[in-house]
Amino acid sequence: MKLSLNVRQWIGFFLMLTFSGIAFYLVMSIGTIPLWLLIMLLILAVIQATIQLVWFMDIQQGRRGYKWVTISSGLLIAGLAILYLMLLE
Amino acid sequence: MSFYFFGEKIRLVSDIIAGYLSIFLMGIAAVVFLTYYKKWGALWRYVKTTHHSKVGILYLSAGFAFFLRAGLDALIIRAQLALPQNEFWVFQGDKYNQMMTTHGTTMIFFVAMPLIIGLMNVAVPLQIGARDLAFPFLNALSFWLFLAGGALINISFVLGGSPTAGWTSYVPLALDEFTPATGNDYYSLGLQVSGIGTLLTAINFLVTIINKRTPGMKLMRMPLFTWATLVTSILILFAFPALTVALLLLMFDRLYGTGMLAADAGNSLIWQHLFWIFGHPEVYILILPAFGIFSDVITTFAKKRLFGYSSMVIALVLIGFLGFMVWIHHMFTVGLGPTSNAIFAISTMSIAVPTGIKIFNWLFTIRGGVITFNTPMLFSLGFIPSFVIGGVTGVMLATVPADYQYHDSYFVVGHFHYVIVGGTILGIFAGVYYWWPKLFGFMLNDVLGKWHFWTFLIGFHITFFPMHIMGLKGMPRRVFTYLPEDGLTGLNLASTVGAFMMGGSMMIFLWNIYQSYRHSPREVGNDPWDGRTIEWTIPSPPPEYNFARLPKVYSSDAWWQAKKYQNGRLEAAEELSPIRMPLDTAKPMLIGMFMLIGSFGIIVEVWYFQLVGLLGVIGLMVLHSFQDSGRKMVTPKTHPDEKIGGEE
Amino acid sequence: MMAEEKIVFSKEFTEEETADRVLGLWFFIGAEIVLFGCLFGVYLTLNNHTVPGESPGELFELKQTILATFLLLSSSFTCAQSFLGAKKNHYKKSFFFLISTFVLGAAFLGLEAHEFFKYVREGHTFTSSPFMSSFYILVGTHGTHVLAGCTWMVLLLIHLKRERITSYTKAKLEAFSLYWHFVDVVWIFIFTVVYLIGKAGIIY
Amino acid sequence: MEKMNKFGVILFLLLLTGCSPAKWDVLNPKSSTAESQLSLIQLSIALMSIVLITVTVLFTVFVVKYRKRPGWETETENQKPGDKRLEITWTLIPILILTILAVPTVLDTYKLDRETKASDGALVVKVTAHQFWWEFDYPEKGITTSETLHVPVDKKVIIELTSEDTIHSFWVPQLGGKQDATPGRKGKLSFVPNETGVYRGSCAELCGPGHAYMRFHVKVETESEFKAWVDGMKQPNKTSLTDSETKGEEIFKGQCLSCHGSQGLEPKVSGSPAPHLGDFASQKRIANVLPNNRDNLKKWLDDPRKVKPGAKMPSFKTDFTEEEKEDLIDYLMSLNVKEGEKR
Repeated sequence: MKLSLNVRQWIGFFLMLTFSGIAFYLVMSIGTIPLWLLIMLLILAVIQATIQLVWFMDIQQGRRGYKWVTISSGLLIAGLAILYLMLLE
Repeated sequence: MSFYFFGEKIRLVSDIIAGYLSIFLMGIAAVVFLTYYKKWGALWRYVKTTHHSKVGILYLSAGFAFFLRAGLDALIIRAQLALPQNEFWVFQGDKYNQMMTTHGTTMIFFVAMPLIIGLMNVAVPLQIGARDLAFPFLNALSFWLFLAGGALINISFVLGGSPTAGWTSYVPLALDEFTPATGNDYYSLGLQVSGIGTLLTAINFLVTIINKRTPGMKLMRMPLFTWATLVTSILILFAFPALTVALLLLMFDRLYGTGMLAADAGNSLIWQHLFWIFGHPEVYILILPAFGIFSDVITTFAKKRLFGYSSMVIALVLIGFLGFMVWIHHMFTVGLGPTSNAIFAISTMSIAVPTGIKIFNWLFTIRGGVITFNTPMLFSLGFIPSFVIGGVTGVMLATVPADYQYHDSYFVVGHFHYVIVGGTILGIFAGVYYWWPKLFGFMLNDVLGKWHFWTFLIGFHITFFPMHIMGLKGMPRRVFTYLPEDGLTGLNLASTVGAFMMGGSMMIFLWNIYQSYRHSPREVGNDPWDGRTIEWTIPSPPPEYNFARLPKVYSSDAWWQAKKYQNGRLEAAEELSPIRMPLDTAKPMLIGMFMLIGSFGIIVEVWYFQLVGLLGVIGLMVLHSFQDSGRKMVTPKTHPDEKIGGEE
Repeated sequence: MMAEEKIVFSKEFTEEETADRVLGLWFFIGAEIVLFGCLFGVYLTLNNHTVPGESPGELFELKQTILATFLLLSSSFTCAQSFLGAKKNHYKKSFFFLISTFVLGAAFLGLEAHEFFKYVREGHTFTSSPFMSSFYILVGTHGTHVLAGCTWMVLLLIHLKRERITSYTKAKLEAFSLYWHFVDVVWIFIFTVVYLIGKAGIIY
Repeated sequence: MEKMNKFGVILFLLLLTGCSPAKWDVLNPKSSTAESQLSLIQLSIALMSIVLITVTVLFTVFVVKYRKRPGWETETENQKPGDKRLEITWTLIPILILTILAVPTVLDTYKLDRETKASDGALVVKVTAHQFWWEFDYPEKGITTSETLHVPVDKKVIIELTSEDTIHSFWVPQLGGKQDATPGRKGKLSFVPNETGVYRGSCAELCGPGHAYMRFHVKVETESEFKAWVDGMKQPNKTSLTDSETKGEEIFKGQCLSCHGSQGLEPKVSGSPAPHLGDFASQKRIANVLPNNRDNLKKWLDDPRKVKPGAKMPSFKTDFTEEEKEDLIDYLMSLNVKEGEKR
């Protein structure tokens, strides 16, 4: 069953709040971050971003392919920049 | 003699006085000219315009004005370097660094880029069958932001000194600890403002090319110049934000006392990374449109279809992609480790493959053709061997251990001038000669054009070929002099002679424009070169809506096909109907002006200028938000020259 | 031969004009990704360039930040709802949710301003260390985007009030909603990378 | 036509400079590192010549053959708009050529890096770049000098680079390629010089107004000469001074020593704000600009910044009387490291 955009946005909204809350709770209760928590936090952030990109930034008209092309190209270059800047230290 | 200007002491020495005098005299001359020939109205129409071809003309003329300025800098540089331990005027030490920096910065950001963007403005909408760019207001705004940025960098010379740290502006040298004069502030603000304009242009062209093509103009039917514009716009889109961040850090470090780029507190290499993440794609931003121009010109004057159209397109896209993956080759000597260096050496070399494909495809386009040697074609033919020299030295520079020898020597100076002058500048001239009749309705004189070409090409080789040898003889770049015992005198003298020859060649070009304006026959018709693409189907100069009826396109080289097989007529894709055109407005110019005032306020640290600039920009943008629905409904009439639709 | 000209102010956008705007905004967002990516890179590089007495762990007040996060995430939701309302030509819904978005965005800005003032009062100013500078630049650039979004919303509200739902206001709202969601995505990463990870510190 | 231009230019230049490529610094290596770099340069030039010649020949043939002329009116429309086999050929051949070049490039990159890192008994010199002079510190020998770097022949030298102010770059074309001296970072470079002689070096990264004159020399000596020089550096400069030289020494101690170190007068500390003048008299040029003689030295003392833009040294035009200047110059001209001949 395909959910309507309205329902999906409500779900997305609550998911995002929950995930932020979980991330907050984990950090507050565990303190210094071990590797698994780091990965966990990043995954939670990526899921939230994906919810925004897919359910909230949902534009039905126009050329939708360019959305993903632009975002992935931007991320590629941003990722390279971050990688090499971090290697400096 | 000296005076204070917003806290900056300005010493009136001979070169500064000459600067003021020339600004003053040129201002007077402009006012007299405009009044005498009653051109104020025409100027005002250009200021208010948002139409792509007029904005293109604005870009081209501003670009050429900056070309003359940056060329003058080049002649000063060459005069100073003509002889060992020469003392030409005042241009040693800091003053030489000012000339060298303005030459590089202006040539790249305010000559090559605007001339290329100007040609894009002129040709791209016509080539894809569009009435205008997607966002005409934004297009005009881009131009005025570019002009504001260029003006900032150029006036700095008479307001306390130009930037001095080279066009790459490496920190810590560019921080106020080592260059306390305002010059580098002008650099950071000027490039920032014009960078915003360039970014907006890129978005504009991307949307235009993707959304505004005429029916049937599939991506793989677009002329190569339009393809190059598409790829270039993508490069601009993703490269310029890195420069924006770098300039932001530089500005905060210089003006607000932070220490992010300082060697002790922060990290100086952040600048190099960010700058080259932008800087290497920038090189391709300059050369790809030139590739596009050459493809279009060569096919026209060899009267032949482009050899290997699809591989040409793939090569363009590949070069664009790889352009982002090679920036470390500017930093081989920094010491980032052998793995980094080796990876980036290989990625750099791999760019030679798509470039090679392009070169051979051009050669095989010529093969079997019927070549006429008009001026645009001469510039395109001159490009091939010249650029190949620049290309092979580029591969040589990619071999890391050998690059330890070439790096920052005159070998590199020779290399990038072969690429930029032998590629971009020749491409710009080819494009200007090629599209001139479309823009103005008359041709540039071919005989003078050929003189221009030969003097320019010979001067170019005499100037830049010796530089490779100077590099191999141990001459570092950006030095204002050398010693007699270095054995560099003959080479430098030859180079200087060549530079002045190129200067003379530019005078021939200006003379050509004047002569052609006076004497060339008008009414060249819509297709003076027997062209292949659809910009040659409409009258020259085109009406403001370009196409009364949009054509329907069934192949690449649609116009050529139509001439061969359809009695020289293209099918129309629509009936004549009123066309929505944008309104003229002076708001873009005013936003540019307020940006200039605001940035100037930041440089001289005067709060009320900053406030005026900020409020002005925001106010105008708010105003525009309430006026952006205005359109001009133009009812077109078909022109007798129009080649779209059946015979009327 | 002369073409006829007539100037009109139409509050209807063609479908083409709307599509152009949306596509243009996508490309703008692509550029913004690189911009924020570089700012993140600078921040992560200068992360440990601190002066004694300041480190992310000692500085950040997470409780306030999670509140700000909830505000901004909610504003993203209301913004989406506002656009959804506009799509269904539901003026009141659209207007209400847009005002809510504005209020939430403004509240977020208020919290951020409060946070910055607190740091400055404690002596951690823009110039006190490269770490602080890069922090202020990264978070401040995001804040500037929120501020610009709020200004944009004021204009949109006026347009909406005057024109109700037309293709013209819809196009504007569509472009804005894309922008606003993107600003939100950036905040998610600032919250995670700067605040959460910064507060806790990483075990290597 | 272009080709003729280029040949003309090259010929013209060779006549003008009257020298052969064998004398160009980079093509005339005097160390292991520079030799391996040259071999890569030669390989790349050879490979690239193939490309250049192919393109130029094809270009010339096509332009001449297919020019529009009476009798050459051909139908261009039905010709093939592409040829997969040809296109694959000129994709694969460049890949092949580049692979031939890439393999030694990568190998050499790692080899150079290994050589630089392995310290096996090498002479380590800590080089600190200043605006606009070089400081050479021999931590194992306990001596510091500037302007001329002395190294023994046939022995590995490791240069450890750093900078005091802006970014500089250390380049001695005949001994090997360059490395940046970045403040707050360590750059490393190594070479084994294989022939005695004096080689020119310079700063290759723009570092300010005096960049052009930020030069130095590398003197490659035999092992015994080098030992003698090291010993000489550890001795005071001279035992017996003339009257005026003694007066000059007093002025030097009072006015110059706070910035300049000088061998024998003060213990040499690295990191002093101005060049060391221990062997001033043996330098060819003052501050790498003017030939080293009394007149020029006076010019320099009067207005250093006029001679060398951006120099940090203040003007002493009004600080000294003419007589004092003469004494100081006498003293400076006596500063020399007499290798092995000293006390």
